[in-house]
Amino acid sequence: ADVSGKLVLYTSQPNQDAQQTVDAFMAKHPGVEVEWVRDGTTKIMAKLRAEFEAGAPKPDVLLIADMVTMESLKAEGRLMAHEDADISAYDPAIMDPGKTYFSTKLITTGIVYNTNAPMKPTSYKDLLKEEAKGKIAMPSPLTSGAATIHMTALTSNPELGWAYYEALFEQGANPQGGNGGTYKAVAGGEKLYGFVVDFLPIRSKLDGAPVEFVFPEEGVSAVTEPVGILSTAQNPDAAKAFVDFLLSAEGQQLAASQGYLAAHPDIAPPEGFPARDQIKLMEFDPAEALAKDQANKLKFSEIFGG
Amino acid sequence: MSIRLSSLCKSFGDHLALDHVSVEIETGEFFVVLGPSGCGKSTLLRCIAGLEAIDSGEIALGGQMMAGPRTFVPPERRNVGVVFQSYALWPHMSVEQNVAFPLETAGLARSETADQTAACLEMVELAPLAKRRPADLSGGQRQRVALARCLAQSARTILMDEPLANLDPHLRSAMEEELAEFHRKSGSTTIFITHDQREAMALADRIALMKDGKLLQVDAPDKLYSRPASEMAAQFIGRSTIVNATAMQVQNGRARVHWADQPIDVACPSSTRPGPVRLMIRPEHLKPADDGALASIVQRATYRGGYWEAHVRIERTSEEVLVNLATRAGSGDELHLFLDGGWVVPADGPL
Amino acid sequence: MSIRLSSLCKSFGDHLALDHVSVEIETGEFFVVLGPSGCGKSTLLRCIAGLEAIDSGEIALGGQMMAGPRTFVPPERRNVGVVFQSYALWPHMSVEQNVAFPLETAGLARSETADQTAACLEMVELAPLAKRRPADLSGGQRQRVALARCLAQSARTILMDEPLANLDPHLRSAMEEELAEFHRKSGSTTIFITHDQREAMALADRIALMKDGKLLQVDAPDKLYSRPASEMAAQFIGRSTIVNATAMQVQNGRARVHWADQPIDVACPSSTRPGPVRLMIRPEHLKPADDGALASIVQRATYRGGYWEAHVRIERTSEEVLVNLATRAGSGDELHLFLDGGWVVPADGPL
Amino acid sequence: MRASFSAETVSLGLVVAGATLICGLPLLLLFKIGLTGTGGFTLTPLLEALNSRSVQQALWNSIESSTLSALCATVLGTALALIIGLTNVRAKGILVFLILLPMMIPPHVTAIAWIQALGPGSQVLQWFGIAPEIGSTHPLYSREGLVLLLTLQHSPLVFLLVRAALRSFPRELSDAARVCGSGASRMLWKITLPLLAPSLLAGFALSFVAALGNFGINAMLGIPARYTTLPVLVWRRLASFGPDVLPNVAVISVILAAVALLAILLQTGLQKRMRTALIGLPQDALALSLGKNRILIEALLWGFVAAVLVLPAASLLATALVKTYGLPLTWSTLTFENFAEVLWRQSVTVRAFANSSLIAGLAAIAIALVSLLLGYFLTHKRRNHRRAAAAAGAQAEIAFAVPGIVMSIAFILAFIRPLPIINVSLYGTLWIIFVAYVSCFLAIGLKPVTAAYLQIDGSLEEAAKVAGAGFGRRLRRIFAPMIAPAAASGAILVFLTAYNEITVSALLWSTGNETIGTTIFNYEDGGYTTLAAAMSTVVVLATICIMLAMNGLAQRAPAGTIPWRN
Ligand SMILES: Nc1ncnc2c1ncn2[C@@H]1O[C@H](COP(=O)(O)OP(=O)(O)OP(=O)(O)O)[C@@H](O)[C@H]1O
Ligand SMILES: Nc1ncnc2c1ncn2[C@@H]1O[C@H](COP(=O)(O)OP(=O)(O)OP(=O)(O)O)[C@@H](O)[C@H]1O
Ligand SMILES: [Mg+2]
Ligand SMILES: [Mg+2]
Repeated sequence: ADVSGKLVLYTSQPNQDAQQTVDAFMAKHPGVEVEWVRDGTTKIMAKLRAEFEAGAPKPDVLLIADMVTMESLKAEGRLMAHEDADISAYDPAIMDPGKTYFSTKLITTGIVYNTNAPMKPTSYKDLLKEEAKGKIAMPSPLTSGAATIHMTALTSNPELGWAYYEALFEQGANPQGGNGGTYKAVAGGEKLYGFVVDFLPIRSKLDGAPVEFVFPEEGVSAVTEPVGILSTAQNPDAAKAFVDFLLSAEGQQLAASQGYLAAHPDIAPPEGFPARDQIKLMEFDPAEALAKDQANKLKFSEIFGG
Repeated sequence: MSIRLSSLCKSFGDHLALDHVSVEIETGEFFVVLGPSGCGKSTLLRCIAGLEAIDSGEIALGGQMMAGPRTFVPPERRNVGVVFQSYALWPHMSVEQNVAFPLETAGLARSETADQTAACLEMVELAPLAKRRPADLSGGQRQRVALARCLAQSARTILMDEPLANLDPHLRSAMEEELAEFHRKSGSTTIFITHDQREAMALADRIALMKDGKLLQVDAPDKLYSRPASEMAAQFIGRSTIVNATAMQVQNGRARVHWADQPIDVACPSSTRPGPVRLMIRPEHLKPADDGALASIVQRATYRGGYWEAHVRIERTSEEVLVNLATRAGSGDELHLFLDGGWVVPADGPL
Repeated sequence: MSIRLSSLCKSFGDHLALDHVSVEIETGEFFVVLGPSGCGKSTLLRCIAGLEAIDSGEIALGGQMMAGPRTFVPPERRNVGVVFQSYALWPHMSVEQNVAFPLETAGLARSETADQTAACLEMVELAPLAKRRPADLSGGQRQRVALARCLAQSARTILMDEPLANLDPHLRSAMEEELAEFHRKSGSTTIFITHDQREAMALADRIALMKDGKLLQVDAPDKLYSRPASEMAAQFIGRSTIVNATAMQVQNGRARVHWADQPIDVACPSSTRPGPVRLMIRPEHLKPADDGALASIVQRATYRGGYWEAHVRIERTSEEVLVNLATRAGSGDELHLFLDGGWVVPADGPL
Repeated sequence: MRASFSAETVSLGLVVAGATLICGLPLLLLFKIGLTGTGGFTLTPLLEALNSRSVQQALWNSIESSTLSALCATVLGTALALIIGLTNVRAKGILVFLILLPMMIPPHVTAIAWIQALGPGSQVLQWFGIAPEIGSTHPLYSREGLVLLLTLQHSPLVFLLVRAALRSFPRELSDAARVCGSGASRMLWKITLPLLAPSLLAGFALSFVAALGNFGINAMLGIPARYTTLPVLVWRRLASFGPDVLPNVAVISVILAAVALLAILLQTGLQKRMRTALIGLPQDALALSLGKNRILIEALLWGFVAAVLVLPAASLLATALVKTYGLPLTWSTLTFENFAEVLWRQSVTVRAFANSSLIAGLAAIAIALVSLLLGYFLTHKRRNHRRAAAAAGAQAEIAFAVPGIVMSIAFILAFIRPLPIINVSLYGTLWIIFVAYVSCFLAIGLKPVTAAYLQIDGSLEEAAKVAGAGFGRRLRRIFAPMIAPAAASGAILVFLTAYNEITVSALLWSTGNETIGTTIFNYEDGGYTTLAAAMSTVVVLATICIMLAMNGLAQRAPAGTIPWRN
């Protein structure tokens, strides 16, 4: 197929990462000119929703944080299947069997703590100890996609369940904003412990920040930064080429070099991460998560208010 | 431009500020309006300028309807110049700019504007202050800027609301002369409000006397002064005393009346009939003389610069009258006066 | 409260608005300031009230230093009442509230405030308009509100800047009487600025004549009128003509002077020496008479209500003088006049 | 009166139509989504929302925090304006400048800075040894904290508005009060403040509506304090990503709009009563002598400036100078890497500066011009003119009250397709952000202008009319110069607000068309807090330079146009 022309990408990757990704892709396909918009998932989705509403969605490709959102777009028929995509090497749990979206990396959520803290947690349950009372920060599932998935994963874990969230509330945990805020609360010492996505503390620790990231015994949840092609794409050929590029070894290597865990199991984790086989992912089914999404958020609101 | 007002009415809330005012002012006339504070003079001007909507009646300038039923020409298209009672100078413009504004608006060339502005400022003796802001001027200076701005416009109709009230008498008479000169040269129709009757007398072709929103009398200055049509007019214009007298004989506009046991020959309107009348006596009608028949006693006297204005009691009638004395007089002094002139005020003035 | 000004100076930029003004005003005096537009009258008042900082000199009220080197008592602690030339009414308050404000500020009881407010409004004939806003008043009505507000304050020192300028003559004389009465009763020291010399003469204990920021002469009204100390004063106060004459003999404040080939007996200052002098002739000094020695021709005459003010040329000297005529005169008319009075103006007035 | 198509009526028509097109139309399209069901127009979603406990709570919180903060901002802003405008404190120009400076820091950055400054990690407080215990709840995470920051953020709005009004205050009105024996405080209460009432009210309304739609502070402090306000609720709804996002958001926006509309109605009602034209010529401002208290007052002023400026600015700088967030600032951790990164390595920074300067500047100018016209009609003698203008004003006000992110959704709805006739699409260009700025911030520029018009003595226009000046000429020669100080204050407020805003452009920017706010936000969002801080620092410095550059313009502009020049 003719891979050329303009490709519009909406992504929630951080700026620098997005730029590198696009640059690498264009180096490979000089005929394609990528026009990209980067923003937080919430804003990207708000923008996209408005464009849907106005009947003129602009992007060809969407590269956003989580599978649940992709699942909902798929359910609305907004995504195009890319039958030729090669996903044989990947864990099927993180790929859509209908081939409408494809995970590109693993951004896990685990525990972060300030190195000045008296206790070093190793399990989610450690946060229920007396030392952590009133000193826990976490992102709110109402604002953060990763936190939603983390909540879904923890509450579907039979050992933790909703009782765990209720216990967190008893501990004075106060879910607020997104991962950035949580990380800053811990790094800045306002709080000592928190749930946060892996790369923030792992990268900053290398720069000397007083934080430590823990992969708890129970495992971590992960958002997988899926990529999908919109059914309204103007340039499906280039879009498919872009997806193929992300799933290729080169694309995966790029993700690792940016400091993320690549979705491809054979790519070595970046500096600061444990070996790939030591990272345990908790069970997660995006379709089910989407179905229970409203109920879960309602339940969460009942516990924490707001 | 001739001005015709027909049955003009204007009220503020339930206060009737103009009450069926009708008058025709001819092109080139200098028309002065006199009247007590709050009688509606400024309102009249504002209606003519188009700054106040009228309730009923009509206003025509130069034969063209300006305001009336279903007609309203906005002020900027009436070509009238106005001196506002409160000056209404633009604080952000210099004196010069204030004066130049109407000229620039009329689209004059820059050099012509500058010339005329300078001429107008010269006329009001403000040329040295041309660059000042209004806020940095004295009260009288501000008033002169307002005057200059109005004159600069060379409108065919000029409305002035007490334009000289805050000037000293010398400047004032200089300005009066300038105004008369300007008026003569430009031929513009001018309506002029003043409280200074001397000024009114000096400048006016005709004077309108206004009270409570109505025009009481419209006449030439000396006529208004010497032949007032009502007691109110007699009292408002100049100083005077009005006494009760009896007309004995009336003939050809002269009447022989009886007052204070004296027969006196005075002017009277043609409508006068023998019988009780009201007689107006101006201070200058009474002259002190050793053989004066009216014995009287000074009640109090006020120095008025060059003469004393005295309230004296006529012994015969116990009435108090006003008289001007050339020499100082104290209360209690005896005087003999004789009456030389007077006017029988029409019985029922158009009140 | 006595007012003492010593060598007061105040300039705006490079314009000297007050130039070493010194004067002592006694407690209870009614002191009128006269002077041409822009001479510094308002500035003087504003300095006394403390609204303008002075450059040098001293101001003392009742013996207490108010402004001077290193002293400045703010206006609110000087206890002076002021009528502003531009009224300065507070637009958000009704007439009543404007007048009541100084009383409330002084901490009077509510009922007393109401009573005094009502009395003051009564005095200026505005009681029916008590609830109106200033914006809804005529010019003269606004001025009266300003007057009432000042009087309500019952300050020991009262400063009035042309408080009657926008009133008709009747209201004006009524207000003059009220003011005189108020002044008599309250015993407050009053400085009063006016352009109306009749008013000044009637009200003043003393009049100060100001020019270019300097006080030219401070004297009792009749003295100022009949014995001006300088040509400028002679010209500014009243109407007059100043002619060249020759003093022949001087004795006891009378001089025999020669003018238009006539020997005349006039008053003169003690400093007069025989020789050329400047002679002031007021219009009332010249009287028309058939046997008058001064043959003259009327140049132009203006009606002034009751009399004509004429510029006449004395044939002998070709000088133009002012004269009041009781009868109408036209330009070119011949007249015979005789001179009865006059004043030799001091050679070098303190200019 | 004759109804004619005079220049005046045509201008009125144009300005109302323009306001409707850029404020009303996008809002209408948005509201339509919330208020249409399967069977057309319906109020059911609105009623449902109003019945929901979370909406009720957020509505109440919004009204409560906006009212409280607007009150405090009015008091604070007015007090500052009065002290600087009427007394003999020294260095007024610098003080004005410093009081305005906090406006230049994006609100969410201010919030972050304050959180840092008063939190356990505060460098400043640690130096003094009074930092809160590590891990303890932050004192700003409370209703009071939220109100405090909103107050600080919005008091410059009131300050500028009142200061502009003070400039046209005729001196003699104060003089008259003082000779009546009233001291400074009585004069303030009885004369100055009542006569400034239209401006105070405008200031209150402006800060109320600004607080109502503020996102940065409401989110940064409100969320951790569990004090949810309507803008945060909107954000939450957006974060659910599902297909019913827009209807939900639209419904909440309708509620916000209703609150704003109510506030406007109240304001116009009150303002009509308070209208008092100030007759008289403005003269040199009063300089009440503070006597011995001057030192004290000056100390308080400088203390205040230090607190609201130095504290957040210092922690901003401290963050910008370390390698990664959380490190203490010491000689060994000090680095200029972040500055080098944002200034030299990231091309987006320079682009963002250029873009923001351009469109914020243009928007400020456009708004000043529109306000000049609209303000004239809002205070017109004829009621029909006033009504028509009020309709335009209300739309602008609602556009300001609705959170910026919602406005940007509305703008996508309205402008994603090419414009009819000229067939140019604004979407994806810088110009859509410009139009959005004009729409969202018109209310800010309009407020001081309207208040100034209310004070102008009507005879000044009458004098121009009789001088033969038509509408355009009166506007240009009489009103424009007299309104200039107020219009300039408004324009400066607009510029500062637009220069740093993050929400309006949030969904409208695109590559090559970044704004400063979005760039900072993206750094922040991507976890590059130190870069965000560096960029904010640069923004503040750049704005200072721009403001100083305005001094150069001051010579040619009417007096008082540049607020920090006397
Ligand atoms: N703020 C100012 N800046 C510059 N000059 C000023 C200022 N205020 C007044 N002046 C000038 O000072 C002089 C005195 O002004 P002042 O107001 O005292 O005059 P005045 O005697 O009251 O005159 P008027 O009778 O016209 O009111 C005037 O020439 C005026 O132009
Ligand atoms: N806006 C208004 N609302 C109510 N009454 C008003 C208004 N304007 C003027 N008036 C009243 O109308 C009457 C006429 O006012 P106008 O200004 O015409 O008087 P004037 O003859 O000019 O008086 P002055 O000589 O005092 O200036 C006055 O009694 C005044 O109180
Ligand atoms: Mg009037
Ligand atoms: Mg004066």
